[in-house]
Amino acid sequence: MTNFKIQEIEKSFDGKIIENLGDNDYIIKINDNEHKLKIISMNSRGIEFILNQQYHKAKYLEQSTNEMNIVIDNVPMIINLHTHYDKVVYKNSGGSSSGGAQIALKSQIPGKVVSISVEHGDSVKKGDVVCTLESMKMQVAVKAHKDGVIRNIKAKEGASVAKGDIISDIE
Amino acid sequence: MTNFKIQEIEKSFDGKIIENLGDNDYIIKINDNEHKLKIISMNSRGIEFILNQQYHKAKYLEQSTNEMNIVIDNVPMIINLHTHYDKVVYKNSGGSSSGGAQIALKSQIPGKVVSISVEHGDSVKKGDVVCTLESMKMQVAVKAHKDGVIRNIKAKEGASVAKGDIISDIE
Amino acid sequence: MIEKVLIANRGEIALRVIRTCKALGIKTVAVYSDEDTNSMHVKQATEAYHIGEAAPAKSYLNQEKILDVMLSSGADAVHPGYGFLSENDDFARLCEKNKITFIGPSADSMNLCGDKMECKAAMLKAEVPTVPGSPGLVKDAEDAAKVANDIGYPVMLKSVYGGGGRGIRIVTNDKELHDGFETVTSESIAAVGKSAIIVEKFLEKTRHIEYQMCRDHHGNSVHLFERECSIQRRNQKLIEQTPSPVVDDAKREEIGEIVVRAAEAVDYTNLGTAEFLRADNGEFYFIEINARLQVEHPISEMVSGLDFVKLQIDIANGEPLPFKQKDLKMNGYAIECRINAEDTFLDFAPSTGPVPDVTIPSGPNVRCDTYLYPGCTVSPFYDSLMAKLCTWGPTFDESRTRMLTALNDMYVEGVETSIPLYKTILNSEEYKKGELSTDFLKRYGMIDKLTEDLKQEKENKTDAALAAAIIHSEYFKSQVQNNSNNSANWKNKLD
Amino acid sequence: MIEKVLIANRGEIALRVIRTCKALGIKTVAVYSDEDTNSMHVKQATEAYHIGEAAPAKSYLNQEKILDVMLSSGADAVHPGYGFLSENDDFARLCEKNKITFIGPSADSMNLCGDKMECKAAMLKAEVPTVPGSPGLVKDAEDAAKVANDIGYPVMLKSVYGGGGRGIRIVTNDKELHDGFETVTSESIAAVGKSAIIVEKFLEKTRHIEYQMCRDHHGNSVHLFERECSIQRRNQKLIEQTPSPVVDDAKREEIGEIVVRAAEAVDYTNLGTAEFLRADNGEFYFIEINARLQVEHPISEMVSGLDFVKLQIDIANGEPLPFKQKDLKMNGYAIECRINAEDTFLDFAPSTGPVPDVTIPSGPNVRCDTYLYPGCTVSPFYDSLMAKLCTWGPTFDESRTRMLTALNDMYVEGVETSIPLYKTILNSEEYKKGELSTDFLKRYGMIDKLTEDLKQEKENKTDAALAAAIIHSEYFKSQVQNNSNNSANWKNKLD
Repeated sequence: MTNFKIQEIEKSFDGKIIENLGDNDYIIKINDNEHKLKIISMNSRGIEFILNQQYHKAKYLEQSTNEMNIVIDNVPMIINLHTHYDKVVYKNSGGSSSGGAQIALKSQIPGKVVSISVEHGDSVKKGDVVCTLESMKMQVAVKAHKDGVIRNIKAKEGASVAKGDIISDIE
Repeated sequence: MTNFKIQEIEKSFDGKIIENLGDNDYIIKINDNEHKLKIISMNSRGIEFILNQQYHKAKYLEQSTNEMNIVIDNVPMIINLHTHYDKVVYKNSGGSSSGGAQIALKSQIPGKVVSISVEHGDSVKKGDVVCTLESMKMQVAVKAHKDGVIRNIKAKEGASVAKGDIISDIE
Repeated sequence: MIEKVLIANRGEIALRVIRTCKALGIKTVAVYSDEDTNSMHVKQATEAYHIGEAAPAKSYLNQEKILDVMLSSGADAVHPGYGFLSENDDFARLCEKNKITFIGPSADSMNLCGDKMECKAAMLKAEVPTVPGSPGLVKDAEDAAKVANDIGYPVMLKSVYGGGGRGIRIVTNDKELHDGFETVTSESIAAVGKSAIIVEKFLEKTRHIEYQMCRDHHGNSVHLFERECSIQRRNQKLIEQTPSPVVDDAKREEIGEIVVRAAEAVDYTNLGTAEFLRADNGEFYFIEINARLQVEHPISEMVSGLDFVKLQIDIANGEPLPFKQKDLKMNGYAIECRINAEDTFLDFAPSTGPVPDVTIPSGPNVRCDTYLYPGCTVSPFYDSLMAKLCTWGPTFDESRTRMLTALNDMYVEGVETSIPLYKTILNSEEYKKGELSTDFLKRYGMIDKLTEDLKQEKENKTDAALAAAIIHSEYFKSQVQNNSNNSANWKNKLD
Repeated sequence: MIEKVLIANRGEIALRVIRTCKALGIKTVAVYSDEDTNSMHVKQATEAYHIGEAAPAKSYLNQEKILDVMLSSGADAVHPGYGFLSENDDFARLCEKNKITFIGPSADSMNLCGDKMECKAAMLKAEVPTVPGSPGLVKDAEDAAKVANDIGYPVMLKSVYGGGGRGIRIVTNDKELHDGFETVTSESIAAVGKSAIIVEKFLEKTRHIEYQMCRDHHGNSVHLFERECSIQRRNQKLIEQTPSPVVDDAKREEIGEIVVRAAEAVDYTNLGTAEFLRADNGEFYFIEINARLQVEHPISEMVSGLDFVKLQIDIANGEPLPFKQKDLKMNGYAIECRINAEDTFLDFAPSTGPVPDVTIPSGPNVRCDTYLYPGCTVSPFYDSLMAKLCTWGPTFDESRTRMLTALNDMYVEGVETSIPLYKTILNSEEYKKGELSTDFLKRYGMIDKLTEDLKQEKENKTDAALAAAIIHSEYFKSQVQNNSNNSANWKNKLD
C-alpha cells in the first residue's frame, strides 16, 4: 500500500495492486474503488495501459524516492508518494529548494543579461525590474519576487545565465 | 583501405578515410575521388552525414564481418566488404545460402498452408504450383523454382510456415 | 442524435472514423483482437474493448460479441468501416433489431446490393446499363462454361460474396474456367464462409471508374463525382485519382444521372459507391454497388471539401442533405496510392512482420491515413493495406509531383512495400498522359521498368552508401583497437 | 526560369519553401549555422552549406557569406522566408546586382514599404486611410511626447525597423513614453542594428485584420482575402483565422479594392500583406505592408486552394497571374495556432532546450508546419515559433473543433508551450462568438481561465496518473526484491 498526493490537488490517495489476473490484466484499488487495468506495454521510461476501458499513456520523466514527475496523456503531473511504513509528514514545498529560495532571485529563463537596473544596497519592491535578459530576440524583465534590499548581485551585463541561475539576493 | 562491392552493381570500390579535419569533418576517398564528409550524428544503428554538401541518412540493419545490410536514404543496399589484408575471391552469391538452396523450395512469405498440389515422387516443371498458402486473406501459390522430382515434402495442410521455411525438396 | 459510435473495424479506417467523431464531439468505442492490443485505434478511441482472438471469425466478424460491447458500452450507433461486417446485412439487421443505428444503408437495401443478380435486375429495370453475362447464379463449372461459350471468352468468374478483388478470376478457355471456378469458390468460403458464382463478359482494355453516391432518408440523392481506379493488380486497386482523365463535365453529368437512378433503384441510403467499367469505346457499364464507405474516399473528400464520415453520421441522424447537386463543384485534382505490405517481385505476395521504424509524409496538400507507427507490427491476419497516401493539387501535374515527393519521403522498415512501384508508375509517360486501363501494369511493362528504376536508384546512391560503409567499418576498427584518440573521438558521436 | 533556390532562412519556413520546390522539381540550397547542423532544413534540401556561428549576425544575417554560397552553389534565385533578411532592401539589391532573382518585391519597393513614413505618405496619396500620428520620424522622446499630447494618449511608439511585435510599445502618459522610447530603441538596435521611431494614435478594442495581396510584373493585382489576427500577446500574433467574423462579402470587396490600390501605390510585386487596424466602429486603417511571405499564410492557402510559394516563384519568373479577382472564391474556414516555446505563466518568457519527444497532429484538414522532430533542440538564438498548427473546415465551428482535437493530440516534451492557452481560448464563449480584439487575453481574463482549466484537467486525469504511479512503484519494488515470479513477469514487459 502506498500513499499518493498529486500537486495542486487537495486530496491524498491510497493505492495498490490487489490482483494479478495474468495476461497483463490487473485489479488495482485507489482509495475504496477497484479498477480494471490492462498493461499494453511498459518499460522504465513509460507505460501504456487501459484503465476501465480507457487507454492512457504515461511517461516517467524523473523520480526520486518520494516524488514522481510524470506526463499522463500529455498532461504533466507531479506525484508525491511514500509507503505506509514511514509516516513522514509532507512538507508543503512551494519553492523548488530549501530556505534559500526566499532570498535568492533566480532567472526563470535562460538568456543574455542586457542590463542590470539595481545596485548593491538598493531597496526594491516586489515586481520591480532587477535586470533585463534577452532570449529569442526578445527582452524579458526579471522582477523582484519580494520586497527587500539587493545583495550579492551575481548577474553580469553581457553574460549568459541559465534557467535557475541566481541573479541576486533580496534580503 | 577496404574494398567494397555493392550487390547488383558491377563495379568494386576502394574506400577509406584519408583525413580527420576535426569538428566532425573528414575527407574520404572512393577509388580515385576525394569527398568532403561531415558527420551530423552517429551511433551503432545509423549515421547522418553531409557528403559533398548533400545530406544522407543511413541505417545499419545487419552486418557480418564482410556483409553490411544498410538503408541509405530509404534505399536498401547490401554491401560486401573486406580489407586488402585477406585476398578473398568473392563468390557470386545469387541465393541466400550455400548449395542446399538449389534443392530446397522455400516459402518466400509466411502463411497458412491451404493445399499441397504434389506428392512425393511427382515430376514438376519450373513454375508449377507446389502448394498454396493463405496470408492476408489472399491465396498465394508457391511455385517450383526448377524442373525436377518432388522429395521430402515438409509442408502440412493447415499448418503455418514462416518465410524461408522449406516446403519440399526438388531434386 | 448519435452520441457514441462503436467502430466495428481496425486499422486505418477505424482511425479515420475516430478522427471525425472527435472533431464532432462524439464518443468512440474501439474493439480489438488479441493481435491488436497495441494498435492505434485502441489508443485513440474514448473506450476500447477486447473481443477475441486474432482470426477475424473470432473477433471482427463475431457479431454476438460486438453486440455485447455495443450494449455494455452504451453505444447508440455502429460504424462498420469497410471489409469485415460492413456489407453483412445480417449484422445491419441485428443492429436495427437492437435499436442501434447502423451507419450505412438499411439491411434490405444492403441485401439487394449484395445480391449481384437481384441488383443487376433492379438496374436493368431502372435503365442502368450493365455488363453482358449469366442471367443469374451458375450452378456449377459446366453451367458457367455454357454461359462463357454463349457470350464468348474471356469471361469473369465472380463470387457474389466477394469484393475488393477477392473471389474474382478472369478465364480465357474452358480449362482455365474449371480451375478458376475452384479457386473462386475456396477463396469466397475462406473469406465469408459461403460461395455463389456468376459469369460476366470480360471487357478488354477497360477503365474502372466509380461514382460516389449519397442519399438521405428524405429521398434526396446526389453523386459526389467520379474516381478512376484503373491501376490494379490481381483485380485490386492500387492507385486512384479524381477526376478521371476521360470524364469531362458533360460525361460526369450524364453518368451522374444514371448513378442517382441506381441509388434510387435499390432504395440506397447513406454513402455508397456505384462501380462502372468503361469500355475502350467510351461506353459505361454498371458493375456493382459497394454499400459502404470506400477505401479511396479521401480523394473525393479532397476535391469536394466534404468530410464523408460526418456526412454519413448526419444522414444516419436523419438530417437532410445540406446541398443539392448544383451546389457541388469539383475543386482540383487528387491521387491516392495504397501503400501495401507486399513484394512486387513475388507477384505481390504479402509481406508481414514488425515495423521498427516508419516515416509518414506530411506537408501542405498531403494526407496520409495510416495505422503505422514506429514499433508497430503488420499482421498476417488482416489485409495488406498499411497506409493511404493522398495528395491534392490545383492541376493534375501538381498533385502527381506532390505524390512523388511524398512517396520519396515515406519509409516503412521491415516489410516490403508497393512504394517503389508507385514511383515508377507515376513517372511513366503513360500515367502522365492518362492512358489508363485495368491491365496497365502488364500492358506497359511496369515491373520491368521498376527493375530498371531500382538499379538506377542504387547507382545514384553508390557514393553515399560507400561513405556510410567506410565510416562504419572504420568505426568498428577503432572500437576494436580501443586505444587511440580516434576511438575517443568516435565515442563522442555515440548516443 | 528558376531552377535552384537558395533559402536564406531556417526553421519551419525553410522547410515550407523546400516542400514546394520539391513538388515543382526545383533544386534547393539550405544554409545553416553551427546551431542548426542537426536541423530538418539541412536534411531536406538538395544541398546544404554551413555559413557561420549561431548568432544571426554571424550567419543568417551575413549577406556576404550567403552571397558566396549563392554563387558557389549556382543558385539562380533566393527565397528569404520571413524575418532575417526578408525585408532588407540592401540584400534584395545585392541579389539584383548579382543577377540572382530575389523572390519578393524589388529593392526599391521594399525600401518604400519598409520606410514607414514614406509608405504612409504614398498611401495618403493613393487615398488609403491610415492611423493618425506623427507626420514623420520623431527626433527624440520630447518630440514624441509633443505628438502624443496633440493626438491624445494612448499612443504607440514604433521603430520603423521593427516588425512582428518587436520594437513596439504602447504608452499612456509622458513617463511611460520616456521609458518606452528607450526600450524600443534598444530592441530595434539589438534586432537590426539601428532605430528610428514614429508615434501613432493607439486605438482601443481594435481588431488586427490583414489582406494578402499579390501583384505580378505585368501590373495585374489581386487580393487573396483577409485574415483576422487579433488574438495577440505583447503585440505578437498567437491565433489567426480566415475569414474574419466581421468581414462580409461587401466589406471584403470594399477593403480589397483599397488593398489593390495600396499594392500599386508602392509598385509592389510578388506576395505581400497589407495590415489594417479595424476600430470598434468598423473603420479600417492601413498600418503597414509586410513585404514578404507571412507566417500565417497557410490559412489563406487553405481557403484559396493556392500554393503561395509556387505563386511567388511563378511571379518571380515573370509569369502573369493565372487568375483575375473574379475567379477567386473563398472556400471554408481556417485557423492557425502558433505553437510557441514559451511559458504563459511567466509573461510568455521563452522556454528553450532539448525536445526528447514530440507528437505532431495529423489527419484530414489538419496541417502542421514545423521544424520539430523527436530529439531536436529549441534554440535560444532564434525565435520562439516551433510549429504552425492549422485546421480547415467547411464551417467555422468544424475548423475550431478540429483545432481543439489537434491541440489535444500535440505534445512537445522538454519545453513549455502555448498549447494549453490555445485550448482555453478556443473553448471560450468569446472566441466562439467571434468577439475578438487585440487585447482579447486581458479583456476576457484568459490566463485565469487557463489556470482553472489546467486544474480541472489534472483532476480528470487523477485516476490514470495514480494507476501509472502504482504500477511504477510496484515495478520498482519487484525489481529491488528481484526474487519473485512477479519480478520475472515484469521483466517480460521491458523492452
